[in-house]
Amino acid sequence: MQRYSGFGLFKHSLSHHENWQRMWRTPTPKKVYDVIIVGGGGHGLATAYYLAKEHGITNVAVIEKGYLGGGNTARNTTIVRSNYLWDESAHLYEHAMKLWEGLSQDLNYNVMFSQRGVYNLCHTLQDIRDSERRVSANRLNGVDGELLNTAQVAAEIPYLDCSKNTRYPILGATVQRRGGVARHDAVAWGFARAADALGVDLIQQTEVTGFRKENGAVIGVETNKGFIGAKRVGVVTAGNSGHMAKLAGFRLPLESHPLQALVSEPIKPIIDSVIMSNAVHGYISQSDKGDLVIGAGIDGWVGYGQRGSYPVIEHTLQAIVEMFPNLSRVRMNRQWGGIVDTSPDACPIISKTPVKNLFFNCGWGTGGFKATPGSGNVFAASLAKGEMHPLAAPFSMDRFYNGALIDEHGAAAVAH
Amino acid sequence: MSAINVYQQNPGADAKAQSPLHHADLASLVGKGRNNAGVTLREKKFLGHLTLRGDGHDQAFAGGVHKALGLELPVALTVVANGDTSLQWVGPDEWLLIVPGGQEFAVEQKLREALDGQHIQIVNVSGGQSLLELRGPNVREVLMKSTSYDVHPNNFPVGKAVGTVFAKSQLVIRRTGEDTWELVVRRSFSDYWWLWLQDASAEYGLAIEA
Amino acid sequence: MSQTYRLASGGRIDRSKVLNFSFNGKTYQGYAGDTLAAALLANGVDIVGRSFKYSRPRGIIAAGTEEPNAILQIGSSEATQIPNVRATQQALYSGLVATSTNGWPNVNTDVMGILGKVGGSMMPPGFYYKTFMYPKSFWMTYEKYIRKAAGLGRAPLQNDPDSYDYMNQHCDVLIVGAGPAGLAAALAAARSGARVILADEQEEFGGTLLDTRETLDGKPAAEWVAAVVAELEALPDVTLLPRATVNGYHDHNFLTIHERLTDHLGDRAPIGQVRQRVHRVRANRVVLAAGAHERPLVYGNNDLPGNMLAGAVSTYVRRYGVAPGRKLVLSTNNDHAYRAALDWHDAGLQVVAIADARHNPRGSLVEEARAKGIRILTSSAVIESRGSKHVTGARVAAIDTQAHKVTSPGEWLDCDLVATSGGYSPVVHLASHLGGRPVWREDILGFVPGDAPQKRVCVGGINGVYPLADAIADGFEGGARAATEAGFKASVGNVPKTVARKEEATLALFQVPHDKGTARAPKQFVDQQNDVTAAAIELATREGFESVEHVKRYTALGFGTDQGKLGNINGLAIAARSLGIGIPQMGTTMFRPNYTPVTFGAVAGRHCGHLFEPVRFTALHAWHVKNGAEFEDVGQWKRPWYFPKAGEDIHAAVARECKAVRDSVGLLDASTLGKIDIQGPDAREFLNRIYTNAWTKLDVGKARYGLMCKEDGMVFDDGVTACVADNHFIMTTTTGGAARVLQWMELYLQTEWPELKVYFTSVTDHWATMTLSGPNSRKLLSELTDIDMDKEAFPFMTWKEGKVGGVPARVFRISFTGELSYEVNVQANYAMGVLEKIVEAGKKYNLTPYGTETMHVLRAEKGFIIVGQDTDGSMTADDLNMSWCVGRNKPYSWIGLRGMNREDVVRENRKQLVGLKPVDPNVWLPEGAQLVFDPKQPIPMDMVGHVTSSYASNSLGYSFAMGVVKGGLKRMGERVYSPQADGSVIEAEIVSSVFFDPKGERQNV
Amino acid sequence: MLHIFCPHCGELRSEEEFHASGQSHIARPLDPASCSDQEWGEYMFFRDNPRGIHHELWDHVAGCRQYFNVTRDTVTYEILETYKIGEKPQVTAADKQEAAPVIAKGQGEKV
Repeated sequence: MQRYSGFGLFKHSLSHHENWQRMWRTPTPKKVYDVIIVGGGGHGLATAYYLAKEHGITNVAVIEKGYLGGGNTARNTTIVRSNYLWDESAHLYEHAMKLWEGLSQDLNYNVMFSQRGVYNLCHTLQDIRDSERRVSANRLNGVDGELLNTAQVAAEIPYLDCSKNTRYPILGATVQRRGGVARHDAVAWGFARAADALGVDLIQQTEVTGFRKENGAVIGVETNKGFIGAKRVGVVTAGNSGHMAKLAGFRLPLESHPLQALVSEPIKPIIDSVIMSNAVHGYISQSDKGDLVIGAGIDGWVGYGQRGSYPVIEHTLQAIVEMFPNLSRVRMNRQWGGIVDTSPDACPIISKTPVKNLFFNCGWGTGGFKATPGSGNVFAASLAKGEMHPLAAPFSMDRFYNGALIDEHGAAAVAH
Repeated sequence: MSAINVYQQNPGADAKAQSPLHHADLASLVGKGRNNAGVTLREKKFLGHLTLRGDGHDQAFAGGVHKALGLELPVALTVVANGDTSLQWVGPDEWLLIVPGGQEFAVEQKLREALDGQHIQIVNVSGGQSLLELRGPNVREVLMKSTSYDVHPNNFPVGKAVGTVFAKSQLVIRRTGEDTWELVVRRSFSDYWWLWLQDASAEYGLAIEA
Repeated sequence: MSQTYRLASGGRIDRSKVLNFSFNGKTYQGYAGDTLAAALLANGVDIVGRSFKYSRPRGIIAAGTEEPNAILQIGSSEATQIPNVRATQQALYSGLVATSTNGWPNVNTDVMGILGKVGGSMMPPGFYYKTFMYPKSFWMTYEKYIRKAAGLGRAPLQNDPDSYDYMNQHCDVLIVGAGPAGLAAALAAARSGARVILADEQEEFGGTLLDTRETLDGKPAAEWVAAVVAELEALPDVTLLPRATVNGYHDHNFLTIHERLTDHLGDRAPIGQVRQRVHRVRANRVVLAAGAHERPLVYGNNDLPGNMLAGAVSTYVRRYGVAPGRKLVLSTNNDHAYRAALDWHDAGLQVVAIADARHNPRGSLVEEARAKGIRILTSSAVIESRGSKHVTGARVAAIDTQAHKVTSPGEWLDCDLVATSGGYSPVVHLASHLGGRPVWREDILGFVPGDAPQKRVCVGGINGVYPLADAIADGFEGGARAATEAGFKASVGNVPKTVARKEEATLALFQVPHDKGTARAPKQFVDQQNDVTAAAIELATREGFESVEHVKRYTALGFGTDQGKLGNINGLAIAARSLGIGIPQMGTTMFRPNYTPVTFGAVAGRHCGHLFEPVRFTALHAWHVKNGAEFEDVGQWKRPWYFPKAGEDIHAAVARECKAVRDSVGLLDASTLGKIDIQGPDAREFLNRIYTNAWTKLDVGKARYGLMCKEDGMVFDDGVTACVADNHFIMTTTTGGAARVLQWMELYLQTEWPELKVYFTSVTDHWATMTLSGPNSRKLLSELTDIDMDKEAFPFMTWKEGKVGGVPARVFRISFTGELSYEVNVQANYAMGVLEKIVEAGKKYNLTPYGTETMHVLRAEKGFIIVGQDTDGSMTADDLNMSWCVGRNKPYSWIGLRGMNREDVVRENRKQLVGLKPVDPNVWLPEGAQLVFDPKQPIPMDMVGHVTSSYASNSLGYSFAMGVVKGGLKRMGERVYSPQADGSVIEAEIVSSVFFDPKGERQNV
Repeated sequence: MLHIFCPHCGELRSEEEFHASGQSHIARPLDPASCSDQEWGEYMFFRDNPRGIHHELWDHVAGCRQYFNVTRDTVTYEILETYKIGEKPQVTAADKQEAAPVIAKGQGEKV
């Protein structure tokens, strides 16, 4: 792998950048792989990378129906945090957070992970209780978190309307200072390049159309370009998980909903951190390019169209203007939608399935991006050993039968 | 004891009463504001409001209603009136009956008598809602700012009544005349509507009638 | 000197109205009818900005919405700043203040420009992915500087003084674009009687007809426009919206139009006027007549001020009477662009030469140019321009487009304006917002809208129908078809006569070859706003970015505020050539709203500030305000939180209120609780199915507390329901749960159990509820009512009818405080009168109004739960120690029963609700604090529960709390610990959650 | 924003008036006690979530307060029919496969 550095950049500038290598190959699929990952998004590419790097399994293919990182990886608002309420999720996301903190160097690819701090605003007394509960749990789990009062919030977030005149006055906020944002495309490309360098085949423009089974175990995948054999298959196809499960012959406790987001025109820096509000219902950050990156909740119905309904956009900008009245004259440049697989308890499913040797990693809802390295890491370990990694075990599909849900919206109601 | 508790809840005209928009003191605003206002607002307060539930497909039900009120059961999205009494379709098994204030108890009794033996519900909701009448050449524009329902006369003839969204909440819009409309508002939301309507009609001018 | 570049005559401007404006601190003059861009050009302003990556000087390149460079800051005061306004779309008004958004110290002498020249070579696409990684801790520092360079304009630092609103529109036919095709379509549709909306983004209708050389019926085209507009205006059901951009095409023919009502008058709307309005349109049929955008050719230094689209040159000359230069060179691959040279020539200006990439062009416009003696170089193109801050020359050379090679050394022509045209791209954005992929047409070298399920018709330039008469005919036909499909009898109109012309095909040329090759040639810009060059696109494909979305994302092509209106097709073509595939194989990126940027405030509409969301008030609200209440938001309601007296803080007020209730009597407004009137012979059965406990035997006159669960067995609401007659119940729900519970009950009734004979009607707003609580409540109420208040006659958990304060009431003897309590319900219109009588009579009992905070303390002393505070959607009745409220033997398998019997839900050691008594009676456990058994264990700690409610109680003399603890019900007397953020640990004893009057003697009096 | 034909009001209304309530035709087991944990979990949580034809439950909350069924394509968002509770869909995924392309029938018509 051609190593990236500032010096390398200078060297290449002398040859007018004509000699940069490809970031990844375009391989012809082999007949059989040790592991096939279905889905070339961030999570799938991370899985392949950690399989090769940490488990020495390099006879791996990632099969992607479109282009790498073209699903939700390319469509999310890039927030990274780990301040989840319940132990199971806090441990999983904190595992991811620790990987984020060294990811650029590990991949030799700058994913621009920027720990600008993530604030969750409190507008009601119950918000304060829930926040204290979450911050207290975070602290005892080794996850950083603070609960701020209104005056502290006002001092830390300029232009946020902390007056008593708003419809739902701000009573405080939690902050995770290690949280922040990253460059979404770079995460996919960085993992792809690093995985490719370790020998993983990244097979784009190839759609999985079925799973071939023998004696209840998967032995490979049918694709629009032919059959590819595999000893184990991991499916990481956010927005398409239900469809993949159907092909494999079972159902999932998931619904796929549109999740919309929007950006403003680029403006000079004015929002320095990530600010989210559940009660008013919107969140905002500002990219390095100057775009305000804004999102809110999901549309209420199943939709695979990568678009949702316009009122969601209206409500979102009403929330933003309510929080930051000075942004009213800024203009929305572009809106878009992703497809999020929502689970009943707002937690992912990282699980074995009724089909032997077929593993699913799905149901990340609105919050998958932040977990990317952690999700790939524990899923790779699970695929390598054939047993779920301890951090992944609580996220088994079984919980929807026995009732051991990890209800993240029930308690903390933090959407992202 | 009867299977249903029917209760005279109205203390009579002597008791102190406050309509949902009492706090706005509309009376003090009469005659103020722009001449030739595009919108004129009036609160039609202290009327008797009854929710009537029953099986609209059952002839006996329609017959009983007719017997008690002298009104045909209105079909979907319509309101029928007889003097000061109006009956509006709300849903396939739900109607809103509005009678002059103070008559709600007697009318409920009359209806119950006429519908005796049928599975119905009649609920006095007079304290919980009120009518706002909007009149004038610009009411349509105000409604267009407020609801995604089509209020063009082609789609909304006189006599039509629809439950729909209105700003950030929901209410019933009834068209009672060429340029006269009624909003059926819930008491707890009435201040919001009052603020909203003032704002939406500002550019056309708003006049208040008592 | 003023307006040096203004032509002596011509244009649609009003020369009698001189308007002063300022740009970068300098005052200039323009005319009414100018755009800001036209006025700047008239004054010879070349440089309007600096590019964000390389800091290169940039000038105006277009005359419309596709402009990538002239993105200015506008605003004469802090509060009215508007970032990123396209000078080409901003009407000039008197007093307009504009500034460039980049460049330091100013756009003319920009220090960063030097850096751009030196460092630029180190900034290929994706350079930031390849560096700034080491040392690890430095990224945030690097980023600080990167962010400083980011962005175009700036947000105001003060709140917006303007307002915005919505207008919900419905129409039979919405026509997007009022150019020749759109006007014709509108006419055909409107004449049929259909409801028509015609919207156009420009200041006036007409589109290209406002600056065309062509005549209609032998008269200037603008006369036809005026006649059409006049006819449309006279029709009753036609809505004409100029200055209104259709920005989004959403599902089921819902479109949004952004109308700028006052932006042409000033940066702040006149008092009483709305600045901008969003029309939310539901259209039966949509006619897309959005036209086409001219593409520039991509050649060396094509970003230097003085390079301009050919069509823009015509527009400035003919519409605004401005010549953006003196000596013109035109570089084209098509006939249509010859207009620019002809218009220039007709204005008495010098056309140095026309470079036509085609071999032997013979079209009518070409011949017209030849006839005027204009020099035409065929098989040639401008391959680069030169100049430090403005074009001083253009190098024209012979090229071989097939081999992508320069075939002659060429010559440098002196000029100060290079007009460029690479053909036309239909504006397919709106047609593609719903995912319909556009289709490449080789004959017009452009993408046209593909098939789509939407009920829409595309007419004119968007279809690649460019000749004027054809576009008008297409518009008539499409407008008539749309109206017919919408149910009207429509016919086409008469197409006005135009001069017949021979027009030859456009040659496929996007990037002009350069003798040095792409990577080493002077920068050839594809997307000027994002500083994306042809070399960058080639590099992206070389590095493996082969999909169009990858190329876009890696290079930032098309990510600007213009969303690549000029650059995208050129970028695609360059990537396709680099990959050795065709443009159709390459495909386009996704098109998403907005077509052009829309003000946040306009999208938000009036739903801001005091109209952000409804505020709900009870019938007694005015009294609370008068008595100094502080309010708490509970759902949309404002509920009194506490009633402080002068000098009291919340603690003092709550302590006083609590004491008053325990010692004498308090008054609570409980009107916000959800109330549902339930009638029908199956009412009881229904209650049995949706409550966890049994209702079969509840006698008329009695009331009962009930819990509701979802199918998973987790508690989701609670409340008291009273039997008011055999088939008639009044249910209460939590304040926040009212609507949710009713909807949920209807769901089961309508979809699961339609055979049950029962109806529900909300009476939340109908009844006002006043709770009198405390040992003196009976005495007080007795003074006001005709109800027999005797303890035997009116026992606990029953209700009575009677008059209170002369008003018919239903009084429920139930208690949420543990004290003797009565809830008085009266028809809400009469509540204030009753309240006043109660307050008057209560004076001698020190009747004290109390709010939610006191209510919370008093109920917690009794161990009563608040759903949503002591529960979180993961708690069963058993977890809450409320098994007494679960009718496990009811015949019907009620909602929640099966769910609460699942493996994990019947597990031992679940978290259970208990009382918590801090060992130090003066220490308050924070609500939400986590609990552990061993505070000395290392992190991550094993958390065993948390505090749900916590208070400093004055009745008890010690602070106390409720919380959930693993296996807590079997751990009475054991200790739990709560490690705090400051390092301290609060120790508490697990106790019964009933702290006060455990035998219930106080309410049994 | 979707445009939904309410079979009770007999009109097309904007999505804002409605509340989507998930997949329809999921009958509550008649004897929950006899269900295994797995069966009960399937009833509560597992859904078809199809790409394509989907039968779903909507509530006309701002209008007639009635629940009804919608057959909608989850990819194109086209509504193919709406019908009352207790009625059967006229358009199903099976039909769609046999007779592709299906002409959108029923949007805006009573079924």
